[in-house]
Amino acid sequence: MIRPEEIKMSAEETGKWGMVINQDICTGCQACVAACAMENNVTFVGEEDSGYGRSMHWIRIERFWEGEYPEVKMTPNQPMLCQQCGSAPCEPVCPAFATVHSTAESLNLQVYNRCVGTRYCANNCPYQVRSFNWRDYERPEPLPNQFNPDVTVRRRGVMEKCTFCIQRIHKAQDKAKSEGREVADGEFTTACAQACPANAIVFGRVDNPQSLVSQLAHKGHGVKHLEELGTLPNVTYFKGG
Amino acid sequence: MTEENKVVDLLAVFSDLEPSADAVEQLRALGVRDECMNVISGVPVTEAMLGRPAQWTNVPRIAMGGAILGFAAGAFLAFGSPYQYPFPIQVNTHSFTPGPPSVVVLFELTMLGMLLSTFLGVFLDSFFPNYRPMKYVPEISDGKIAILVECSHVDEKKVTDALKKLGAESIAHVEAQHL
Amino acid sequence: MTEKFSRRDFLKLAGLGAATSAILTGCGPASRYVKREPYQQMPEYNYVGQNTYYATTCRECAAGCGLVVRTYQGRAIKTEGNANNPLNLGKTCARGQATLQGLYNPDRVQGPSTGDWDSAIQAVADALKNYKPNEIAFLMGMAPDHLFDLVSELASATGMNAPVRFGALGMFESRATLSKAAENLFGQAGLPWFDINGAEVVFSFGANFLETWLSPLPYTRGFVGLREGETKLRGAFVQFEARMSATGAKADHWVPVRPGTEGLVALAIGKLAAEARGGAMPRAFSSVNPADVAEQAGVELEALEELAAMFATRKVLAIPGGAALAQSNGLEVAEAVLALNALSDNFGQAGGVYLSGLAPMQTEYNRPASAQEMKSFVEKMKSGAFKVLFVHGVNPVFEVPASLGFKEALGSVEQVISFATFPDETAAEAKYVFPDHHGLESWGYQRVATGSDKPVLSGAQPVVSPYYDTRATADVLIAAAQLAGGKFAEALPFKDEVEFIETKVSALMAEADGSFSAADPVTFMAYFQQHGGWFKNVDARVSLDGSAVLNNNFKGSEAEFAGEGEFFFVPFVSPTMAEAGANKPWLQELADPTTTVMWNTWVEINPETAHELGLHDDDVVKVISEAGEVEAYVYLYPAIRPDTIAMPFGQGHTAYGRYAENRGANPADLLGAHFNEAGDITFGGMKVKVEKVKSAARGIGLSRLESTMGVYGDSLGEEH
Amino acid sequence: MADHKHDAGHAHSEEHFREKHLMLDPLPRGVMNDMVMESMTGKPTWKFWTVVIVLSAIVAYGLVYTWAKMIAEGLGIAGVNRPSYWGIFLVNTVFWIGISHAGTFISAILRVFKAEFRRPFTRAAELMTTFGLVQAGFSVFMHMGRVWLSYWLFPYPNQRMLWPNLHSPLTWDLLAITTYLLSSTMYLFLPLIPDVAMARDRSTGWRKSLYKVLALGFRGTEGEWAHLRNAMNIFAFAIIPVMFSVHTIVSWDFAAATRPGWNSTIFGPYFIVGALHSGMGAAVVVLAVIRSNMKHMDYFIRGEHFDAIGKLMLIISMAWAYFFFNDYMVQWYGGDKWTHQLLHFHEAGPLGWMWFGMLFCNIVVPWAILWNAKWRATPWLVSTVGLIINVGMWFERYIIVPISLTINRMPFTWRMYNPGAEIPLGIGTLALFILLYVLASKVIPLIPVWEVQEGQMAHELKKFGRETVVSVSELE
Amino acid sequence: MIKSFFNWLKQPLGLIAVGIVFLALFSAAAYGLYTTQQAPDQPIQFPHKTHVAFGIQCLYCHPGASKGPAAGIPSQAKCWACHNQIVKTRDSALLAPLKDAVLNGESLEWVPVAIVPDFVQFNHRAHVAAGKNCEECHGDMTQQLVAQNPQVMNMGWCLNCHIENAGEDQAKLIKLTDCGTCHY
Repeated sequence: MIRPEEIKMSAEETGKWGMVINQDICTGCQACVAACAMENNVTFVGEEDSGYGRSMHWIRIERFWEGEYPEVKMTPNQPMLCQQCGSAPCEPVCPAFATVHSTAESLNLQVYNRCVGTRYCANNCPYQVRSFNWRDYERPEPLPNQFNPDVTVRRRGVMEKCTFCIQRIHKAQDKAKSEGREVADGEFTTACAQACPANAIVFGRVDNPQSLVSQLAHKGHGVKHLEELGTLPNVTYFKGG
Repeated sequence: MTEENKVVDLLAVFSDLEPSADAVEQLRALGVRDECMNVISGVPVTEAMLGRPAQWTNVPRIAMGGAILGFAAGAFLAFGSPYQYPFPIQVNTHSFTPGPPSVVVLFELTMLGMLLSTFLGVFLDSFFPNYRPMKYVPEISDGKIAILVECSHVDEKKVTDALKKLGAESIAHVEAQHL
Repeated sequence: MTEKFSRRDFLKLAGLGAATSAILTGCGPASRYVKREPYQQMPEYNYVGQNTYYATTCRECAAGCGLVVRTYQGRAIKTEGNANNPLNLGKTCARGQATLQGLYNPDRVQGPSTGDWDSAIQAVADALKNYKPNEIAFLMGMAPDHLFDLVSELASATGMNAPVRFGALGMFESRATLSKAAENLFGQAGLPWFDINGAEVVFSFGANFLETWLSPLPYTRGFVGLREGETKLRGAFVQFEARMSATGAKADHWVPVRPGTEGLVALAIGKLAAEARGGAMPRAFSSVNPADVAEQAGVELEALEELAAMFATRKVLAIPGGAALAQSNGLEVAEAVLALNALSDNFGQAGGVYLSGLAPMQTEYNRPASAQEMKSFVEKMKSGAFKVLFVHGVNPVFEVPASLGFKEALGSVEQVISFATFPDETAAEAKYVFPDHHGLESWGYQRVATGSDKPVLSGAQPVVSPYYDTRATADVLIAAAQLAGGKFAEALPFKDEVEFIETKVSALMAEADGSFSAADPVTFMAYFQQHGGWFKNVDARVSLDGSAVLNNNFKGSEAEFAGEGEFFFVPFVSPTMAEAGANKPWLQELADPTTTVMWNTWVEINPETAHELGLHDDDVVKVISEAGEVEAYVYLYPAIRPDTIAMPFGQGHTAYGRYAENRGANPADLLGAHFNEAGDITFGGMKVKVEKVKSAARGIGLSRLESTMGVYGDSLGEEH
Repeated sequence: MADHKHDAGHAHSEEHFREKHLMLDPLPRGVMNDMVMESMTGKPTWKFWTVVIVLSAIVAYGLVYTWAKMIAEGLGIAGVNRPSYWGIFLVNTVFWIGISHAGTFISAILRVFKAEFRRPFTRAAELMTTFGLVQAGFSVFMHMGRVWLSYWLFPYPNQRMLWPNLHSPLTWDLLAITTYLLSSTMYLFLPLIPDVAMARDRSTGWRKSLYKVLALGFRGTEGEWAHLRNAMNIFAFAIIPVMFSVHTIVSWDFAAATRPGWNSTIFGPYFIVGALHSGMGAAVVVLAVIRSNMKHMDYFIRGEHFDAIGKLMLIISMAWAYFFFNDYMVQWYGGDKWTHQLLHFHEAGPLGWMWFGMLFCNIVVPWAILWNAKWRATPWLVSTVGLIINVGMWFERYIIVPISLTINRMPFTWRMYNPGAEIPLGIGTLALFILLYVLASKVIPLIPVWEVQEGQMAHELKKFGRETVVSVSELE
Repeated sequence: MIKSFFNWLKQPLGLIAVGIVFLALFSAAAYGLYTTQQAPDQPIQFPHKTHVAFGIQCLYCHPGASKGPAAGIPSQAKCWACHNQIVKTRDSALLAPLKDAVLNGESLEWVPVAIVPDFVQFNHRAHVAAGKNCEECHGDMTQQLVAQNPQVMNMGWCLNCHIENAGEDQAKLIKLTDCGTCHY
């Protein structure tokens, strides 16, 4: 049996996996969004539902406007995805333990099996990055041939969100273990980071000060969104400019 | 069954509180013990009104027992169940047995246990549900007060006379019947 | 690697498709009801549960990015960039990611329209044989190159018309103008190559190089270098354009110049910068008066002076592109902007302008047909000079502006044979449709026209066996040529497409500095496939001599506009969908980078203008030009000139599968047949009218990812 | 009547008291029994059947069909979206739980404080509690994405070795609502036993069988009464904290969240007062409907009762206004920009009329009407006020749930909420509530005869000098 | 009318009828549940027992088990390669579906036997690498004809084994009982 007193609360740690996003060089090209959808079997929902706030993007690129024409300026593109909070507001409110903290990987997990669809977690997510399967969205044959077998295909009534490509984490760990070594920094990355033409997204171990992501994160002037809520997010943003 | 042991088994129906109370007194004077009398009424006539000894009821004790059981169930849920997991289910940075939520759980289950057992207590104490034949006349629910005398020591005639004198509307042997 | 898999080979793994099945709710695991089918012929290397990765080339546009496709049990699962390809260095754009939704699109052409391939090949052979060679024309897309080479060989050997290539992307990039400007200024045609990475400051005159322009991935990389270069300060970026593009959105300064005045602005900045520098005023700037230009362009003179000061003191790279070139004076704009680089001494050095080097197997730069050349092609069709038209890799009915009359001209061609993979508008008009494989099922190669400093030949190989009864067009042509016999058979003496490619590629073995070498052609081909192509480890960029460009005399003419309307019209290629993405549902559901609109076409109007016209978000308007009219929803776009409206190109299909059909509008329908001196269509030179058709109705309108409340403050009420 | 007016300052005649006070207008028990029985067993009129059929049709379409469709197709047919993940479902849940508070308030709190006017309508209010909770349960289960797995929310040992998450306010909700539903059903049933026994004694046929089973063999012996009285005392005291806990926990569903506008410490009492507000409003509507549609009910339910409830409504309305302002003031003063945005959106957003409507219905209307003793004693007027208060309280919940959900800390996701299947489902629950009530009125004695009789025993007129006053003896 | 029906129901005959209806409904429900727990028929009654008796190793036909998530089913070519050479089986009626499938280039539609619940990721490789033998989960194939699932493969079953394997090693236990190990 687990002895709870031996489990360190992740809040005391730095977290394990993290991301650095450089908004200054993000061009808003949506490659990350497409890559995420392809990797994680994220469904498309069609014009009507996507226009009604029901799109399933696990990562979305936000942008606002500053000033008035002709001095108008678009704010730096801000890819918004699950921040994998160390102290996540979504977790305690789920009555079924469908969204819990992974002690092993320091990630927010969404356990689809266990989800009964109360959507409380999504209400309580300050980043609004959770998407709910409002329907069984149709993916006509042969589109399902493309499904990634490493990732579950969700159906109606369950919540889903970015997993930091946990299937890739497992795969890399599995491979490293079979070769009797540790996972090397940069050995694998998430789908969004892999696709990003600008390398604006960098993923890796934040608890390893040698990793690229830690070094970038400590370069200074990085912000973590809504940190003041005590969520301990694991994604650092650089606005730049 | 001897003559002396002949059971007096009467149901006297009164239309008012005052004569019933008198009747209880009279009966007691005739040697009918309190245990042998029972007052049946359609409105809650208290024992004090009739000069009857207070009824013993287990309901509060059962309720207390239920509350303890409920508390125990709540304690199990709040402090036991998190340790039932073979795996560490951590949410947010909450501890496994967080304080305030445990208070809520304890409270709700205590109240649930108490109220359920109170309800149950009425059933236990009153032998509900009871669909066997019973001595009863429907007029009782019309507001009459009936005194049921089941006694083996007193003369039936004396009792009947006394009750009649006090204004009983009817005095009769009542066969137990399905209500 | 030439195993022939049949379609049955696909192993349909448990549960994935049927997990979505609604019927099974709550009745135990969905996977219970799924059948498993094994491989017919499982290759030994393909253990179940093992992923196999194939390097190939992306065919979503003609840039030639390398892909590595993960396949699992015979199905393509995920595309990633090929890190070995010097063009994209392991990265992909959204379209490259979504190419799988093309491969497994539910609306592909599933087989030859004649029913079987024997009769299809017979039909092609008949078409080749029964007409005079000069009555046969090929219209091809900008990819793939191997098929173009094959057809070119066939054409030159038999006297057929040389294949003509066209693509809407090329049209919207005004490639002919860029090439012509290079030729005029430097005496050498070709695509200019801008080293943004090494620049200190970038002045882009309409070039949307972060979206679809020429080769967006290397330019994005360049942009990162500009901003994040380790050895220098963060580079500045100024964009001159009437409508803020996704590229312009990343600029430090966005200068909304009036359409058609970009060249003047460039010259004025040049003049002011030269003044600030002191010394002799170059001849090139003599004709402009900055104060007049500022007024014509609708910008403050002070702003121009500030920019010029930047120009005078720092190393500035000036890039012409986009709608700036698609004006009646587009060629001069291109020349003026390119010439501006001479001020910063940008020619032939890092951070400057080069000419893209020739790709392997290329002896001279050949560009796709300009719109004007398409017009003469169409006229030949109309006149009956072409009796047979083969169409491959392009959807001209959709992509060629309607005013050029391609669709009508199709009626004058006796036999139109389409090799379309998808049931597009052209295929719908064709007599025969003999579907080619999807790009991921195909062999081939693609020359990288621009974007890499190295000469790159990206190689393509099938990553999965064809899903439908399709056949490689090269194979069809080879078979048909054999069947037609005579000089046709002689022209294509190949067993099949693969042999043709081997022949071509193995010629590279002799080249020095190759990315790999091999002793024999078989090994070389194997490496070629394994590496996803071949490149030469040399800097092939052509250094230009810009010493004399400022001595040119620029007229400083203003653009002329066609049509009566009150608005300038800026059509732009949808950055997420481009010309052929509309049938991929996930590309439809990607939010446009600037407007975040999904699944539809919109008209961008400045909020002030809209207010004057009584227009609101999601009103339907009719945009009327001299060439036609289209209807679309209004998007109040804060970053567009009040006298300009803009529309994205990519939607408005009447065919092309369920996700594209009858969705949005095609702004190419509004383009009149006007051309600049280089022959490119002046898509930026239209004037249009806007008429309100109906008001926004509740629940109907553009599907946006953004919140109009949060971003624009709609429905939030007046501020305290 | 004119005479009475004339005599207003002087001693009232006994008739006046009899007319005014049920408790001073005793009828023989048998007569009263007959009246109650007659009101219940009277042959159903065509009006009754029409109501039942229409309501059944609405329930069949709105609740059964729409819900089945929603289970089969997913919540997409409703209007919930990002960011309004909860819509009218939760509005209705809170609304129905609020309604359910009236019964407990009337029969427990008023019982504890020996407010004699409660006697004739405790049962009617208790029925509202139970049926209202049923609707609340429906509403909350409806909104679940995979309702067929809702049993996972209950604690029971299982092979997954999982228990529900006791950190979640929704789990507390489930525990609290379950507790409350069970307790209020029991509390409805206990005082019903003597009345059912009465009905058993004077009915035949299927009714006889039904009442026989329900009466459990109750005769009215001293012991039975004593146990019952004891149990009811325990219930009356214990159910009050349960009731408070239920709506407090419901308020924590919102207040415990990290959202602007929700994270408020005053939400607990604010919700409770709101619940009583709507509950009393609903109770008075139900009473007026019963009074005008059922035989003899004008004997049991009189102006004095409307007057008393009206007073309560007025006080509760004031309390509600106090809590509302308290919440508003603190949120407004706090200075968080998102909260400011939210408050502004409440008032000036597209549904600002709802915010003002809420204030009008919840404060202006009751204050304007209920201060007048004579108006207060006018059933139709008070019940209209009750109806308006319910509309206002529904608005309040709508403002708290979907409208407040619209504004969060990610402005890129703000979006309006347009209800879809929630509307038929909501109307379905309302219809089911009415239908259950209508059907129950045919089988359950709506008037607790024995309590009325008990009360009438305790009341008498007493003379102090020239003044005749009502005097109550404390029997218990 | 309705009343007479109810009266009839009170008769012994009526009570029997009610009983029968209830029994039928209950059986139908039970059968429905039962069928969800039973594997449908396989296209070929594949006798594992016989093959194992010949000394064929599990990994010969299911090589994926040691390589990745799915153990896989052998290609028909693999089956036919052997059976084609054995006279007895070449023309056996029992193997006719295989022969037809191979000759016509069609697929046999096998039905999954050992399945985990939806939304669960299972990796054979990790389990084989941890030293688990096939029969520990799939039962003793030397005793089985058509493969049967020896147990309900549910979460409790997985967890019991995981906990047992972790033993006193807390880090391993945390890893093996983490929700994210199987659910993603």
